[in-house]
Amino acid sequence: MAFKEIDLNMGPQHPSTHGVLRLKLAVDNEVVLRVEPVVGYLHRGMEKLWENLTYTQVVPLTDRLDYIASLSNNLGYVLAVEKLAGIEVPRRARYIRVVLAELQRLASHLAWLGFMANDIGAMSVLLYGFEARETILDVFEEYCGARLTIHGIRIGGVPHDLDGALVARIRKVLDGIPARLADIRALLDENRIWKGRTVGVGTITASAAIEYGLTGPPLRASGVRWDLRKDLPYSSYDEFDFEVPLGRNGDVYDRYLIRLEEICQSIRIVRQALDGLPEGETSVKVPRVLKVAPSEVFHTIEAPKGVLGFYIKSNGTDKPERVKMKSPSFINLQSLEHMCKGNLFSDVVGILGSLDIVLGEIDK
Amino acid sequence: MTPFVAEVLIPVGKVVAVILYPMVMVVVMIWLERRVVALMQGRLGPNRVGFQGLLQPVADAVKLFFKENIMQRQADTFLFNVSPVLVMFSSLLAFCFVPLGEPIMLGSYNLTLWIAESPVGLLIILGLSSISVFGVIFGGWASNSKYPLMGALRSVVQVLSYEIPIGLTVLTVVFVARSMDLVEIVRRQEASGVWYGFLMPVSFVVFWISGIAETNRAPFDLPEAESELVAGYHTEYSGMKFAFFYMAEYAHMVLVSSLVVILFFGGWLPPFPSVKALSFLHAAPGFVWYLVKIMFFLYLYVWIRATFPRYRFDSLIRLVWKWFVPLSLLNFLAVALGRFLL
Amino acid sequence: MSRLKRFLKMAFLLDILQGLGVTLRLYFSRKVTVQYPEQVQEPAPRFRGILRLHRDEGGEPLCIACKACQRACGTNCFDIEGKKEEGAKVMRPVKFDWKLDRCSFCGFCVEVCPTAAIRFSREFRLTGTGKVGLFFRLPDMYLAGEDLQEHLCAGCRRPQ
Amino acid sequence: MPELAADRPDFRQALEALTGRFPGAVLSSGVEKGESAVRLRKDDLEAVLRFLKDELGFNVLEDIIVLDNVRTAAEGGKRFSVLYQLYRHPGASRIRLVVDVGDNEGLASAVPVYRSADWAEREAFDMFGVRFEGHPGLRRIYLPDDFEGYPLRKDFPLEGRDGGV
Repeated sequence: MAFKEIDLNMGPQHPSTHGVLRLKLAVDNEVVLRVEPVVGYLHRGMEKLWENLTYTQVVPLTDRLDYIASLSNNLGYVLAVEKLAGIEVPRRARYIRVVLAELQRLASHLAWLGFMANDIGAMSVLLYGFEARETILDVFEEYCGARLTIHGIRIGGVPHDLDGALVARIRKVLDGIPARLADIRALLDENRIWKGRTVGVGTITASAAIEYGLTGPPLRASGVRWDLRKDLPYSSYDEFDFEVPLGRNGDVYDRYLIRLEEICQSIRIVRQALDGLPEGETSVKVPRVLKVAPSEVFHTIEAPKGVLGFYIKSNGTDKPERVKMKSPSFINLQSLEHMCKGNLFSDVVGILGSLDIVLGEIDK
Repeated sequence: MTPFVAEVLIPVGKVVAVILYPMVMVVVMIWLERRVVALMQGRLGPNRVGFQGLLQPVADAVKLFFKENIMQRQADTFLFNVSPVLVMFSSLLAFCFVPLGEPIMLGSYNLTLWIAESPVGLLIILGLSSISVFGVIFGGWASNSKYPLMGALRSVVQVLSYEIPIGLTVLTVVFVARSMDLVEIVRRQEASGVWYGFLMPVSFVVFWISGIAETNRAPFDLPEAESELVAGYHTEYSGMKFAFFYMAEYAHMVLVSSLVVILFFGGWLPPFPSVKALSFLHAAPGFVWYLVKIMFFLYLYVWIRATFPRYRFDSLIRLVWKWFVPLSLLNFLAVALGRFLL
Repeated sequence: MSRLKRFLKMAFLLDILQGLGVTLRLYFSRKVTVQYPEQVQEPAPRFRGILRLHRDEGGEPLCIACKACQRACGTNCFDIEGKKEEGAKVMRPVKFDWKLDRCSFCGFCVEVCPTAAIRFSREFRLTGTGKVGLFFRLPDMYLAGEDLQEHLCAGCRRPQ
Repeated sequence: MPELAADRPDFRQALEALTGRFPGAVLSSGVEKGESAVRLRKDDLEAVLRFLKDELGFNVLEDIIVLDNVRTAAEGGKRFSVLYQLYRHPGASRIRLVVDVGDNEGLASAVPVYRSADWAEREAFDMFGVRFEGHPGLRRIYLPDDFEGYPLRKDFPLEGRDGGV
């Protein structure tokens, strides 16, 4: 009987592609032979828009890139502009930015935890993860009025100050998360079905991970110690002490454990930042029409999904000449085929979930 | 008791009752599942339609009834339409052999709370439950699209391989009760004073887990895995045909729960028969006890669904061939030795 | 030793029972559902709801049609025309068109407005039934509460 | 004025190794805002990339950025300049290679050296029309395959062509 390979279409409308992604799968009775991701369904031409907006007007647009972690996009772009224009941000603003960025990392990882568990079948974990995430979104709403597309970081500093009540509320939220996390870990960590679905699935070695340009938790799961908050510290990250969790065999289970550990580390960072919150201004005076001398800069930060980079070239006017965004999900998605080859069809869902990609950031 | 009533009215009444019984249980199950899973996830679940959402299943049924019945142009019309009926038919028919309680004396007439009692009742139920597999296969294959086809293929392998441990564990019960007649099995448990679930715990556990796999539920719901196969074998179905599949799955769950209750937990027998202090429990008729036990197992179904992730296909099959089949064989051996020695 | 312990744990389904224990405990835990139409969760004081124009105590509109917001807006939602009446000290907007469907709630206009005429309200029920409802003229910028909902559903064909 | 290349030790050492190995390749180099950039001749690109990766340990190609200098290019100057952001791990140092490419000139693909260049080059082709020879499957990544024109070019209208796809 001639061997006939089914080519299967997963997406763009599919329950577990985290947005509008289409996977062209060549499948031999559940065993995956080839995976070809097709992207572009959410392409809004961000980079073209950015060339026709002033530096400050671009910030709300960066919210819509990785809409699960919009504050990190704000931070990435704003730091690049500040480096380009040579703006020095007061220390209190840098601490508040660290608090916001790490809270955003918590919210992003909790959303990822819910999505991935739901893809592999543990539907209750989706609700537990999102319930914990809601408490963090309430803090963002309290701080600057928005929950998802937050636009909570401006060029030159932060729009509002962290007053006593808000700091107390953040501490209460931070105390609540470990308890909720313990429930989820009790449900999943040692569960034989969960381990059966994740241990040894979608493995990638350290050298292959670097070859594919993988960054963020998927790379650290293969044992590569690369965290920009430690290697190229920005926004006074070097003043906090936290560990960088590493995995051993780079499979879906390690990526799961690493992100859980990163949640604990982020809680530590936010606590240290709140304890050591220096006095001072929350932002420096930036001219309303910001003109930047012709120059170029490529600045990267450690976003929840991986290394998020912004290349900005200025031409002396108030509008950037060119803004290019280096998206972690865009690069991480390229290694999906390498990880899925030989695994079963249902693993593609688990591996895609473990990569934690967001299509807004991929398609720009 | 005129012959007309005894010969015509009561049997017809009983048949209608047996058809209505799973329907009512399905409605209860739909509501129970949505509420319990919701409460376990920290939310309230349906509470708008009717008191505490009790009319939600009715609302679903009405919605599905008025939904358009879409069928793929290339679908194989005959098989596409026949498979929901097949699935529904086999589940409902099996309920005829399920004894619900002690026969009641109506004057001189002995009203038996089941339709048919045959010496091979258990075998018939198992046979019927594997007919529903045909419905799933034809449904998935006739939809002529890739996801349902994969759902159907998965369901074939899963249900067939899980029938072996079910068969073996049922064999141990039949072996001890020396008969395949369900009523007889319950009577034997009453006579021996101990329920087979406690006598042979391994059989009970293996039967229960294989029963979950048999009905494509919770950790074994690969044939209809939402996050992988969109909706598995019933992706292409809509309207009342989809409702048939939906109801059949719940009816099948009720069937497996009642099997577990009858085989391992003494059908309609009140618990702790020998303890004098709890004799007030005997006051409630057998049927109520039967219902209480079934509700516990149905609750367990939903509880497991809310807790566990989904098995992957190969670990599912490895589980049955490497663990359940040898385990049930050894268990059968142990039971045989036990009976021989005692 | 750990191999035996692991085998025993697996044999007696310990991880399964632990999982069931967690869901059972959460079965009796506090429920977080907010019954939306009946219970409304009050948004935070700084919540960025729909933009509203404001009047000073004397009922005079604060807006002086300086078009700072029009320039600051990244998605050009504003279209403002101002006119200076004789004898009036300050210019007043004659035309103030604002497209809600283009607004990304970024807040630049609120920051840049010299007289704090335009501010975020805490109204988050912004669903309309047509593009007509999402287009605001000068008088509509002062609507709030029920008549704002009225305006949003302007294009609706269903009889009220 | 970009600082002199001399004051960035790791960059100076990389630059010397580079000019030593490829005499004519380096057209200019400089450090600006703490970032080192080297302008290369087009045809030495692949050899330099391989050299940087194997000998100097720049094992990650972070991003490929294309600039359309149609307005700013001097007379006769090349229209596009393609920038390669390289990163060395461990060691956390960065280098940017700049290569100028004419309007319909091709450019050697970096995929044989860095696997992560695959989609980056497809995006560059999709947005600017820069052709990369040797790329395993150079086709559009975002826009539908039958879309004419390259949107990120400066002469492509912001609001798009009316009646466009």
